[in-house]
Amino acid sequence: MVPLNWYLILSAAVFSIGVFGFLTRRNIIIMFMSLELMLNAVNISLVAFSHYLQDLRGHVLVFFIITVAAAEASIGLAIIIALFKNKNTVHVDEMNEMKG
Amino acid sequence: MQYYLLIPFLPFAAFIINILFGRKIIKDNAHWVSTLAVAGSWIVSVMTLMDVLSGLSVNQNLYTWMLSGNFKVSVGFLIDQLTAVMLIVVTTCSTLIHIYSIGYMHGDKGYYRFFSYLSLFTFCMLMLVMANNFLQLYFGWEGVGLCSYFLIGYYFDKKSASDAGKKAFIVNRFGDFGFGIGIFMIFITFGTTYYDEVFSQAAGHALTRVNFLGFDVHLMTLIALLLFCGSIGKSAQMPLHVWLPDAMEGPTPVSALIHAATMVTAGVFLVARCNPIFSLSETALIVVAMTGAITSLFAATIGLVQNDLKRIIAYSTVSQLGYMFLACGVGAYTAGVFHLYTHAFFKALLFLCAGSVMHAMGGELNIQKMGSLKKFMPITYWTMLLASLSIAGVPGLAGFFSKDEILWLAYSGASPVGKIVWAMGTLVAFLTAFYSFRLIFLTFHGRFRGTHEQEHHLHESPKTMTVPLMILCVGAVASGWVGIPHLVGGGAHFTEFMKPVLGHAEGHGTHAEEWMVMAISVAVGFSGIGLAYFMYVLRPELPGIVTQRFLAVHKVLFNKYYIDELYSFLIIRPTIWVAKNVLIGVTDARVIEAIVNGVPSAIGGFSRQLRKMQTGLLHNYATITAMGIFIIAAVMLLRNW
Amino acid sequence: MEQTMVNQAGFPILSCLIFLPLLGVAALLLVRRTNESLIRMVALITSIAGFLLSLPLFTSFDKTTYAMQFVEKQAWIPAWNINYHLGLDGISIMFVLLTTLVTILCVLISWNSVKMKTKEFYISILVVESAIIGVFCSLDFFLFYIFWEAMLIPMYLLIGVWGGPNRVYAAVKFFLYTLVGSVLMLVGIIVLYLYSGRNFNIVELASKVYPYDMQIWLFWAFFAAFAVKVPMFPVHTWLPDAHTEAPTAGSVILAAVLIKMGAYGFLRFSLPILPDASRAMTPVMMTLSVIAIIYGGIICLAQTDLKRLIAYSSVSHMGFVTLGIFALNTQGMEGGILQMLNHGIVTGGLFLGVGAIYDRTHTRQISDYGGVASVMPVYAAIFIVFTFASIGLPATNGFVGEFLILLGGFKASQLAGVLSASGIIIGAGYMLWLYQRVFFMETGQKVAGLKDVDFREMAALIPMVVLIFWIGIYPEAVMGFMHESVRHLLERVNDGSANGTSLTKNVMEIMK
Amino acid sequence: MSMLPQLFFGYFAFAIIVLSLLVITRKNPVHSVMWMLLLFFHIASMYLFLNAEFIAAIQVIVYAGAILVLFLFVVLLLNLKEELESARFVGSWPAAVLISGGIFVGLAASMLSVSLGPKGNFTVDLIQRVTHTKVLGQILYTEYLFPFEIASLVLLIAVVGAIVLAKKRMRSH
Repeated sequence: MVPLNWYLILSAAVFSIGVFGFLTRRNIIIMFMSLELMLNAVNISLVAFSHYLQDLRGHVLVFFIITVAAAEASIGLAIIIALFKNKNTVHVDEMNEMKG
Repeated sequence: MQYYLLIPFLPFAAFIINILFGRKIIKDNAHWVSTLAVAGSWIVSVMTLMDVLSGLSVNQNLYTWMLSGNFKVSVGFLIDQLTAVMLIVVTTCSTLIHIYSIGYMHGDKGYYRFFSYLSLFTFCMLMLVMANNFLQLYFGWEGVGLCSYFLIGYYFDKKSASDAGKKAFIVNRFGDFGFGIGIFMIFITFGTTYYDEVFSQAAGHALTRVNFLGFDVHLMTLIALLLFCGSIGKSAQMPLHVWLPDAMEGPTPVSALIHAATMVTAGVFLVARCNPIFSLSETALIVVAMTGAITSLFAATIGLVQNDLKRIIAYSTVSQLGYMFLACGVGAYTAGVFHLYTHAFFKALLFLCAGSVMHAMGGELNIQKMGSLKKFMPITYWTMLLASLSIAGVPGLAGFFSKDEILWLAYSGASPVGKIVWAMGTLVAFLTAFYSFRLIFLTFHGRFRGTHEQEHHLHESPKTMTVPLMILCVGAVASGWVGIPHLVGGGAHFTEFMKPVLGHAEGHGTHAEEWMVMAISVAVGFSGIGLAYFMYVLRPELPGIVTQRFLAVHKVLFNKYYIDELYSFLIIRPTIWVAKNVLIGVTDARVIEAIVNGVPSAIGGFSRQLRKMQTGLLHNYATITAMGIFIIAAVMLLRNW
Repeated sequence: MEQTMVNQAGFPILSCLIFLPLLGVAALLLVRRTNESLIRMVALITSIAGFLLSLPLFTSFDKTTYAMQFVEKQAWIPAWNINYHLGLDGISIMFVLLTTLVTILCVLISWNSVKMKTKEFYISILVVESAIIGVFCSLDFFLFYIFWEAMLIPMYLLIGVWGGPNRVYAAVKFFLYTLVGSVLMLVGIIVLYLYSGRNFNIVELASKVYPYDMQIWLFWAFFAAFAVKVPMFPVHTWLPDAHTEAPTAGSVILAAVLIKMGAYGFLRFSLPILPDASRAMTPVMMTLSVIAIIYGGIICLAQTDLKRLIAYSSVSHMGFVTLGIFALNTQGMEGGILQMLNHGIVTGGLFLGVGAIYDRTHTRQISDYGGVASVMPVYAAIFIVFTFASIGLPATNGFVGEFLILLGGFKASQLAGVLSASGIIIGAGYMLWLYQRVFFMETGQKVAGLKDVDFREMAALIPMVVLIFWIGIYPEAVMGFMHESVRHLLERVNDGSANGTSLTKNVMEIMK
Repeated sequence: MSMLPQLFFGYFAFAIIVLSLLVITRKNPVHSVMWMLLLFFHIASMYLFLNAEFIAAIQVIVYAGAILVLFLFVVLLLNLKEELESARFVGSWPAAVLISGGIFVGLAASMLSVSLGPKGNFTVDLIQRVTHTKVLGQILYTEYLFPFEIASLVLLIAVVGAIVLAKKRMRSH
């Protein structure tokens, strides 16, 4: 039997990799993927908890996370397209419209 | 017995009708409405006088005007001897002047407006004299001030006229300031503002002292002097006399009615009405007497050198009003009111004559440019001459009796300043005679000094103007006969009549002294006339020489002692300067606004610094967010350990 | 408290009054924006209906009791003990009536002068009306605060959208000033709520006893909100800007009812809820009032802008109001309440008048005028009534109010009475000076050939003239409503613990 | 006791970490997407070990099937040629290493101290007997009906939003 902690450490590792990707990549699409990575890391830990606690509510949460991730991806990618049409780049360090 | 209500409300109805319908419907018939209404008031006033003579008096409330806690004031009417006399004076003068105005104002574009104002004035003046409480008195007081404002500024497109109206109102407000506080003190002391209740309680406070603004003062002196502030303003006494000469900017009938016969005497009326209060304070009486005497002398000296026809009469009015206060101040209220009553006739007459002269001269007012008008306008000349003789105190005429009574009671009365004010009053009598006849001689005698055009145009005034002159002339001559003193065989009916209201001032002197006082006043009157005759008829070059000799004195007198300039320098300009440079420029702009606008701009400046953190780069935000998460997580962990 | 729950109207009249303007707004939303005449008619009909609906208040008000009348009470947010609680007493009733009347006049006077975004303009006016009525009717603190703040938004728009050249500055200033004040009040409300066991009921709050120190803090918290609104010296500087830049209707609402909310706040909250603190702070409040009277008056003497002058005169006149209220005696307080109403009528009238002539000349500079009386005699006659009512001439309403205030003020403090009486001299000075420069003297270039007021403008101005004389000659018609409420309020204020009294005396001693 | 579960876990954990690293380090986004596809399959497999068949299924269908295809579309739509020549990371990546490393340490430390509470009713036996999909469905449509409806609304809004966003920009060009 695999201990719960192993799953959790795996989840933490994947999450950290996602964070690293999000913080370092210039390409906004890859950043988006890093985001998905982080969500998946959370999902792993949730499913693992659910299994070890014998409680299905973790799965329900995962289900919702996937739903939201789908919605988020569609909107996010639409924004990326719109952004690319306007700025002709996907590099976030070339976008600073929000500069105060 | 409610018909007396018609006295004030007839003119009021006329005012309402004229002001609402005058411009479009009534137009040039406005005088019918007003004149008939005032004449109606006069008839009712005469009936009222008859009732009062038969011993009747009225003190009745119409309705509650103000009610707040224990403060209750009604619109109410008090009719006693004093009121009855004032009613006669007001309605008589008003009626005659209404009639006179029909001719004088003929063809003026604001005809209806003029008559509306006159009616409104009459209403307010009647409310003033008929009031049975201080607040309604104040109502009439301010109301006549309002009408005075309107009528002085009647030719409002002239700057000088509108300035004069404004000045009159504001100067009066200075007096009303004290008057108002006087009413507060009366209410706080007596818990009421009704005359009967106040006067009946006044004696009980004869020795009361109160703390006023930190000073320990005698209550009755305080109240009396505060009320007297109002009188000073309304009756143009020193130091608030400055508005009256300027008020001559108004049409002449207005000067006659408001600024000679009625409104300006309201101050005297107030002092007379409040005699139970004034009598309780010797200090207040001395102040009243001295104010009157000084003003009287002061105005008479200015009158000596003026060249403006109406202003001379205006200064004469100020001087005569001083006389009335002098009388009240020595406790001779009856004499003061008697002089008020006779003065109304001869001074109104003087003004109306001046109006008649102006009418003929095409608006010219400088007496140096007149002369020999006698032959062109005989009625005006003779009536004006009689009025001048009356004011100069020629025996037998109205002015003689009232003036003599004042001087005698000043001389013989109990007042500590009686002798001083008597001496001043006698001097004033001389000056009065002199400048009155200077006016007569320069205007009606000698040769004509105006333009040919004016000379060609000279004519006697129409009937509507001369008839009132003649009626008033009868008053100027005969009105004094109701008060002929016992000394010369008269009944002194006026004094007897007024006794219940005003009391009786006893003269403490022998008949010989009384004869002496009378002789002196007659002598100074005649010598004044004589001097004027000498200087302006016999030796016309003399005035110029005297002027040259006393150039500085002449200049000071001619410029009215520079009082206007002094006020402008001391009060008006500093106030405006403070408003402009301190309040707007510093307090509002540099202090309050600096804080109000400074706080937001300080926040704004801080924000501008803070804004630099916003790079707009997604990575920076993400990094900071991640660091935040890390720190929070770390804190949570460390706490668990 | 149960016997106070009466509503003699038989139907929720106050709710109807509050929501009727909103009904008008809904109707306006349906009108096409190009159809301006219909928009104006809808606004006019709504405002007239509101006025007619408010008349039963006047006729069926019971003058013999201080209790709240026309009461409505519904649980609103029961979890926090918040109620929809409305009612009127003798202090507030007149302001509801004034509001409904003034709205009609505002609609009338804006008839031709508002040419841009007409629909939004009238919507704003009706929303302001609704919110102001709500403020005067609320008996629940939470509800009160909502109306208090709700009024800000349309007013901000009225100034900021339809105002003069510098309108945005004025609007923002007005907004921020008021907001800063009311945020402090919110804190005060919450403190009261928590202290009193989660109670927002104003009537009940006003019958409890609070610790002295807390009262002092709360007093200043409320002061921040109310003094800004009044406006008292030294937080008055928003008023000249707001008045000057606002469109005519905005100025009229501002002058006639909006700034009354501040003084009303003192009467409804500060005095009855915090009686000890109010008594202790009387010297401060009277000092500020006297400063406002004289300061505002003297500043008027140096103004060159018509509306700015009248705005500063408002500072002076509202100084009289606060002086009267904090004299804490019958004459002063009744005079103060009456003067609030008077100031609404007179200054409202003055702004209506200025608006009427501004529509013709498009200048506010006094020096551009002169000789208006020659070309517009009827207008001049109406305006002089306002002028003299402002000066406080007997037979106008201004006299009754000012006299009672000065009498009350003099009773409370001779010095305050004497100093503020000098405000009457200054008042005569600047108003007559204004009148002279605008109406008298030679006809100015911009004035020549102007048309006199037409029927519509007369309809807007005459009601004010009638009220001026009505209240001036028979003030009991209005004051009869307030006697009982004022008596009750004064009993509450002057019947406090010994602590407050002694402090008042101490401060008085120091002042002397 | 067999070592088999640990071995399987070891493989999948190793693969998931390596694949994750590959996803975030590839220069060409198309490669990233491809590696991610593989990653998702591995995750789905891992869910199977944890008795979550339905979740594994939607992981494949939604994530691998829908979302990644969407990503691929976008990548191809934008046709990022210059991407291959430009720098991969932002300048401050060492800081990111520190932060993400710190987060990992923190998370791992906290995870190591996790202690489970009382267990629930959904034993492995039960799930295997009734099937995972049915059990999950029962919970979803009873206890979580309202959030479920909201989730559908979120999706609807996302659909509308995506269309509006993409379309509006198109028109403005």
